[in-house]
Amino acid sequence: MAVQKLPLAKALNESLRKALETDPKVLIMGEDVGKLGGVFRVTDGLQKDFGEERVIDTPLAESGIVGTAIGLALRGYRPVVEIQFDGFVFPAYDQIVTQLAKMHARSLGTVKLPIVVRIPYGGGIGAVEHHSESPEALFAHVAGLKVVSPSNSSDAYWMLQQAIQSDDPVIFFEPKRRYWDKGEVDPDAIPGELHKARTARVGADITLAAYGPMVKVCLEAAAAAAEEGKSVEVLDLRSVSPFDFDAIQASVEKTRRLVVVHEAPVFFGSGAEIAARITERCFYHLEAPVLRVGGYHAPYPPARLEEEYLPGLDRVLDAVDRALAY
Amino acid sequence: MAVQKLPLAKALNESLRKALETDPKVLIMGEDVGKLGGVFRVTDGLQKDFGEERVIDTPLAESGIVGTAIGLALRGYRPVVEIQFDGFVFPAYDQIVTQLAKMHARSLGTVKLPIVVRIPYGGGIGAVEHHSESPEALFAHVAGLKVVSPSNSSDAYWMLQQAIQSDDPVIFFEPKRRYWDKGEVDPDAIPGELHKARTARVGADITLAAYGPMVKVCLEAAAAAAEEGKSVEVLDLRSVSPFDFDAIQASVEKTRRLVVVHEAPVFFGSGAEIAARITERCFYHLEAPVLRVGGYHAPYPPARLEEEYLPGLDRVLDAVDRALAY
Amino acid sequence: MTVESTAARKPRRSSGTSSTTSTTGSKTGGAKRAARTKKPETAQDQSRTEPPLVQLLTPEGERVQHPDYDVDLSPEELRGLYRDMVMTRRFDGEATALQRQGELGLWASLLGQEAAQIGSGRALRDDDYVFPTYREHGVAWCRGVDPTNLLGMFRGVNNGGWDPNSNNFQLYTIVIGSQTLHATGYAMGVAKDGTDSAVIAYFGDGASSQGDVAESFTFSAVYNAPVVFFCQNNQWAISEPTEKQTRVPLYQRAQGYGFPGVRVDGNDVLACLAVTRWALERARRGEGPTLVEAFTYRMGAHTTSDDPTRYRTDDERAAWEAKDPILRLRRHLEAQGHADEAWFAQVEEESEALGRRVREAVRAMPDPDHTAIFENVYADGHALVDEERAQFAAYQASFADGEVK
Amino acid sequence: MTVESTAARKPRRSSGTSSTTSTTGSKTGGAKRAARTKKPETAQDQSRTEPPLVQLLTPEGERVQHPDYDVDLSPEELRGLYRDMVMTRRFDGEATALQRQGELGLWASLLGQEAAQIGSGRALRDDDYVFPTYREHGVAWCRGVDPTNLLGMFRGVNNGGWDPNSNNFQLYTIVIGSQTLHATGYAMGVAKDGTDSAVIAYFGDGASSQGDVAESFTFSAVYNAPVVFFCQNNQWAISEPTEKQTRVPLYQRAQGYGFPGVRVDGNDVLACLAVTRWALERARRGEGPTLVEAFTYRMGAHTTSDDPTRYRTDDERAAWEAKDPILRLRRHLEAQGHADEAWFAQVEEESEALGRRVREAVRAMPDPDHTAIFENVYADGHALVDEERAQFAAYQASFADGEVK
Ligand SMILES: Cc1ncc(C[n+]2csc(CCOP(=O)(O)OP(=O)(O)O)c2C)c(N)n1
Ligand SMILES: Cc1ncc(C[n+]2csc(CCOP(=O)(O)OP(=O)(O)O)c2C)c(N)n1
Ligand SMILES: [Mg+2]
Ligand SMILES: [Mg+2]
Repeated sequence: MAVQKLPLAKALNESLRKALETDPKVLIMGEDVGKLGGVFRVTDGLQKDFGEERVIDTPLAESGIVGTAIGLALRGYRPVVEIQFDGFVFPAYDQIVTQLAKMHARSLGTVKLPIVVRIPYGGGIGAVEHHSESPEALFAHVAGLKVVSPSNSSDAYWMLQQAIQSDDPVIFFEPKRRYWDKGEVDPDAIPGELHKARTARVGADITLAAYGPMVKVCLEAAAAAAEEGKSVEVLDLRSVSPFDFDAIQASVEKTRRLVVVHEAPVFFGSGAEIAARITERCFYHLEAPVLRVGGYHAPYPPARLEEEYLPGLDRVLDAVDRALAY
Repeated sequence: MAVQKLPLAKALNESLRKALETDPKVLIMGEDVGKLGGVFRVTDGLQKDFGEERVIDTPLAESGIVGTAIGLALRGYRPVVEIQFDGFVFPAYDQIVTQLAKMHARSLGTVKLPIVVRIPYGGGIGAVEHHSESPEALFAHVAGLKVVSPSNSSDAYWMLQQAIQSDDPVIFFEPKRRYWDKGEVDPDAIPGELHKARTARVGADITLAAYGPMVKVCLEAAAAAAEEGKSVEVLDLRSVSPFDFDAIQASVEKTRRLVVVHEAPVFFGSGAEIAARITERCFYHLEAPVLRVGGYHAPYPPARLEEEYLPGLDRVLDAVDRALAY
Repeated sequence: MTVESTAARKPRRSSGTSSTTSTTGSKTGGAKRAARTKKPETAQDQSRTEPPLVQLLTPEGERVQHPDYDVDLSPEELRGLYRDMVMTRRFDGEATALQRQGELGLWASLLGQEAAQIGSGRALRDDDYVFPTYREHGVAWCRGVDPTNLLGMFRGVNNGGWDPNSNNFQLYTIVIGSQTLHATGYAMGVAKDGTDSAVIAYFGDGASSQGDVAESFTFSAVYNAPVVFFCQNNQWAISEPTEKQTRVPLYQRAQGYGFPGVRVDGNDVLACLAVTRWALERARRGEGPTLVEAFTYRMGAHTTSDDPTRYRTDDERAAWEAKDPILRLRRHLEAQGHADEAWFAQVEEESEALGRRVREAVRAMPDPDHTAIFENVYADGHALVDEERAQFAAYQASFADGEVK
Repeated sequence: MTVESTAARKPRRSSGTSSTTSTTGSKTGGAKRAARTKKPETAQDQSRTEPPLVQLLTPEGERVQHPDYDVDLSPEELRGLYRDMVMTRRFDGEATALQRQGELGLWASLLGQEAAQIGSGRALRDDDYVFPTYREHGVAWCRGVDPTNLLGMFRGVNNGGWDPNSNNFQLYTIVIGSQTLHATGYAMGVAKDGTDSAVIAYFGDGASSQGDVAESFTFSAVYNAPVVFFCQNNQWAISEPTEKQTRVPLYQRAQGYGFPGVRVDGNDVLACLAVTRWALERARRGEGPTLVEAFTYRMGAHTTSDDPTRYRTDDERAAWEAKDPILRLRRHLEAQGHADEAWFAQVEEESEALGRRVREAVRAMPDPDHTAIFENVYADGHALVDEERAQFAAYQASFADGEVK
């Protein structure tokens, strides 16, 4: 593969292809990942090229998918599991939190479970119930799991490579409404570390921290704010567990103001953890409380309300203004 | 029942008995809740007195327990479900977050699911894996659920009454290591509101906020601190979803310092949400960042390490000292 | 004691042999050597061993007898079933069209499954209770749910737009399999109440693999709950054929849980009616659960988002077209002289009127009020929701002149 | 086509009739009228219809033949099985004693299940892989896992104290049923690797109700995975008798998933060996999964925390005592002249030595280092864990003189 502009979904597809080519132990498992190539075509063409033994259409049972992936990992395989939509990961939640997350510790380090659970997540595509949720906090709270989310094609490609190479279970949240956004992927680049944040835009007055689908919104907000003379720094956090608190701290020590943006409900969400920790780390630096922009404490609404529910440009700018007003 | 000093578990038992007596639609369901009376004897004697039709030993399948409870609620029953231990709620997690939490909203308010899910939670009893966890954050993040936890016998009795009367699903976390602690229960008292905090000890210099098993530790810490001349206020939060932020705010506006204490891991835990919101509400009042004392980002450790893992008197006092040092 | 299942000694595919299933260009095929000896069966082998279906009406419209199941319907009742199927198909077609026109975000068509749904739906009594998936538009029709109500969720104005208790028809359930447990619990409640109502739970061949479905079998058997599990095996779960879910016919699943399973011709409305009625009667008599597998076919795409050309052939669809549920009843009505051209034309007209009504109703369907986000999250209220609702209102009000929100 | 299960027309209990099951002082019995007509069967009826077990050794020690299953063991092999069972029972008894002495926090005794575990455990090859519950001390013994390793978790010094790959014996799994999926996945991997190893998954009668177990049946059948599901039906899941989990014998469950199920006398070590060996051979030959139900009895409490007097009678236990697995093999060895008093005494002595060794090892087992909390949470490290470890160390160091921590 040469340097190419690829949609995010295609970047993931190329990344999976490379993993299948490189390591015979890599397997793809999930519902409709075979001939159909997944409902988002992320696994398009892979079963055709690597066969049904490596790209496996599973029975419709998420607990079974993750549970058997654990068994395959115990046998030396590296399964990459696809959950069809965010809202369908919960039947597998028990296997993920009680088995996948804890088996390495339970075995005193003798067992490793290099499993990636890919979850297309978030809203903005006009879908029906259970197809637009952002459950990352429910995994980040659980020790033993790593949680990441790329925001662009290059990260999609590389972070998935790194997640597959990781000996820890990684919950890989894919920003489904960005699947069609194109970005450059350089297969020969030297990627950044999986769990490090990236400064997506340099600024001086305030920091916006986001990951996955919200990075684009934050960059747009920063551009809009710039027109009003406000210099906004945007951090693409990339990793939720662990968070790169050092990077956030460094930025906040410079800008002295922080707004965290995510689609997931604010209550017990990522913003809470970041606000709590950064306030502790930067107590004397902060000119304003860390503000949070995110989903409401309500089920994800029907499609015709999602524009009101999702944090958009204006809600982010509103928070920026409120933070700057302190 | 007259005014009595009862162990917390017995207060719950009396509360269930009263509910069964008062409302023929109340059912008890769970594993071993019948003849055995539950592994903690919280349902002791109830099947004998109310019969197998109302106190139901279920097959060993937590998803099935919650799922059939939903069906029974749709038929007009008010099931009180027992999950045997915290770590065994996860097979039911899908039914809880995608069905129990959302059906009222999904039905535009036409369907009500008055179900109580009782979960003995937390550590400190020297148990094996999966028997000592504190997963409340995983439920509080999910809209549609209410989450409460009593700290003493009187609250155990009354809050369970109120939870059963509530038309919303309530996740009722019982502090299992306090089951044997005795406290007065007055069956004719007028109980406080289910989701309001209670000032367990009045103080002036700093606020400790806790719920469930940690309230006792905080009270002990406050007593110890008093000997050193520090006046510590202790809030028993009682409810996690919703939190009584008004009560915390009022206390913090007075004491200007806050430490949140819980057994659950700190990362993405209750303390994060409280710290974030109270810092926003009380930005100019706080003399110190809100500090958090809780579990580490690690699986609950084997019994011989739990004393080190659990927030104890000394760790709470350490946080008090750190907060006061600002 | 040993029980041998029909498939026990004939594995459908031997996972140890590398190239049996992946025919095209396997680059790095997983298995290194073929230690396992059994040859996998082909799809042909499988269909040869398919068990016979309960059938009362052949694809040609001929009425046949079955030793165990029967119905005796008046011409009017037969015409009623025909009308139900036509109306349902017309409604379904209109919804598909509305999706293409952008009026709906998505549609899950029941095309081809009319007999399974009308047959089972018409077996129900008013006091029975239905737990559907997301595709039971025909059953909803039988229950008297206004078809336009079904569209709210697909249009994106709500997540289910009717009161389940108005028609004893629960909301559509998207997370597959979940509703089988709700049905079981409801049936446990019916039994506790001492009434002789019954409950029916719909689910698909794909859903049959979910743990929840197995648990509902266990609970219903142990509590002897009056519930009928009605599995529409439409051969596909999105792109996965039924053989990805089971290696023996699905109706046999029930046996291991201690209740009977029946496979019925799902394109035969009379057989579906007869078998469902029998199963419901068992439930009413206190004989517990039954599994009915309606062997049918999803003629359309999984939903309007799906592209079935990627995974199945036209031949297959064509073969099933010959078994069309509506056509066969029409042939029967014609052969028996139960209906004439005028009557068929009138039903056609009625169905067109339904199409128009649905079209108009959908186009007129208002978007929900923005604050609906915060409504009905809780029955008894929640302080945080109140706080967020107020913040939201204030924020929206800040765009006073109807600007961007 | 219809399949009638054995229980299909005989509900075990009719939930509609209010007072059938709650005999004592029902105050406000749920059901208002008895609309359902069937009389529930009593426990007696049920036991009368229990299917016969595969048995090769009667409780009296008599060797009997079975048409389908057989083993041909040398006297030495027979003595080996006896020794295994005695050693296991002695170890188990010692652990129970150690719990009473406060050396262990908890113990889950296998008393009564020695034949099921040793018979199945000795059927395994070294390259096979075992997925146990928390009670498979006898199987662990067969795998060569040092018995003292099993005690770490019950003492509270770790959550599983051995490397699963050293003996192809996975860690104990407490969340019931989960491990059946791991076993299935592992078996899928074995098949992919093209070797003829097999996998065995243990679980209990209670666990059989978990959705995960059903899903493991589905996956193993669909992928034809070389796995044996070994269910020890010890009649109880804590306080719940098996009838709370199923209304037909558990081995029949397999049938509905397309693979064979067998019920074996779980107190007959020869039968357990023969049937498990047969099932493992099926797996090796690429014939897929098998369910073995070992019909046995939990002679002790569920765990040392349990009080079985609350829910079961001494009579029941006494009846099972007559079927003791060790006694019957001893009778056989004696009758056949395969072993003399001296030999039995020597085994007894060996077992006493094991008891002593275990006792001493447990007492000498050190508490884990405090920082073990932070070890092995991740294989590749995690910034937050590093941060918390450092904070913890600093905090502990602040109590410099070994004060309270
Ligand atoms: C738990 C869960 N996993 C995945 C999905 C996504 N999904 C929706 S429908 C479907 C296929 C269901 O097939 P089947 O049960 O046969 O019903 P059919 O659509 O054929 O009527 C899948 C995988 C879901 N809705 N729920
Ligand atoms: C998911 C889950 N729910 C509940 C428990 C608590 N629990 C531990 S053992 C047990 C009974 C299991 O019975 P069975 O499967 O028959 O095995 P046995 O103990 O009889 O060997 C229960 C309910 C658990 N460990 N896991
Ligand atoms: Mg289907
Ligand atoms: Mg048991």
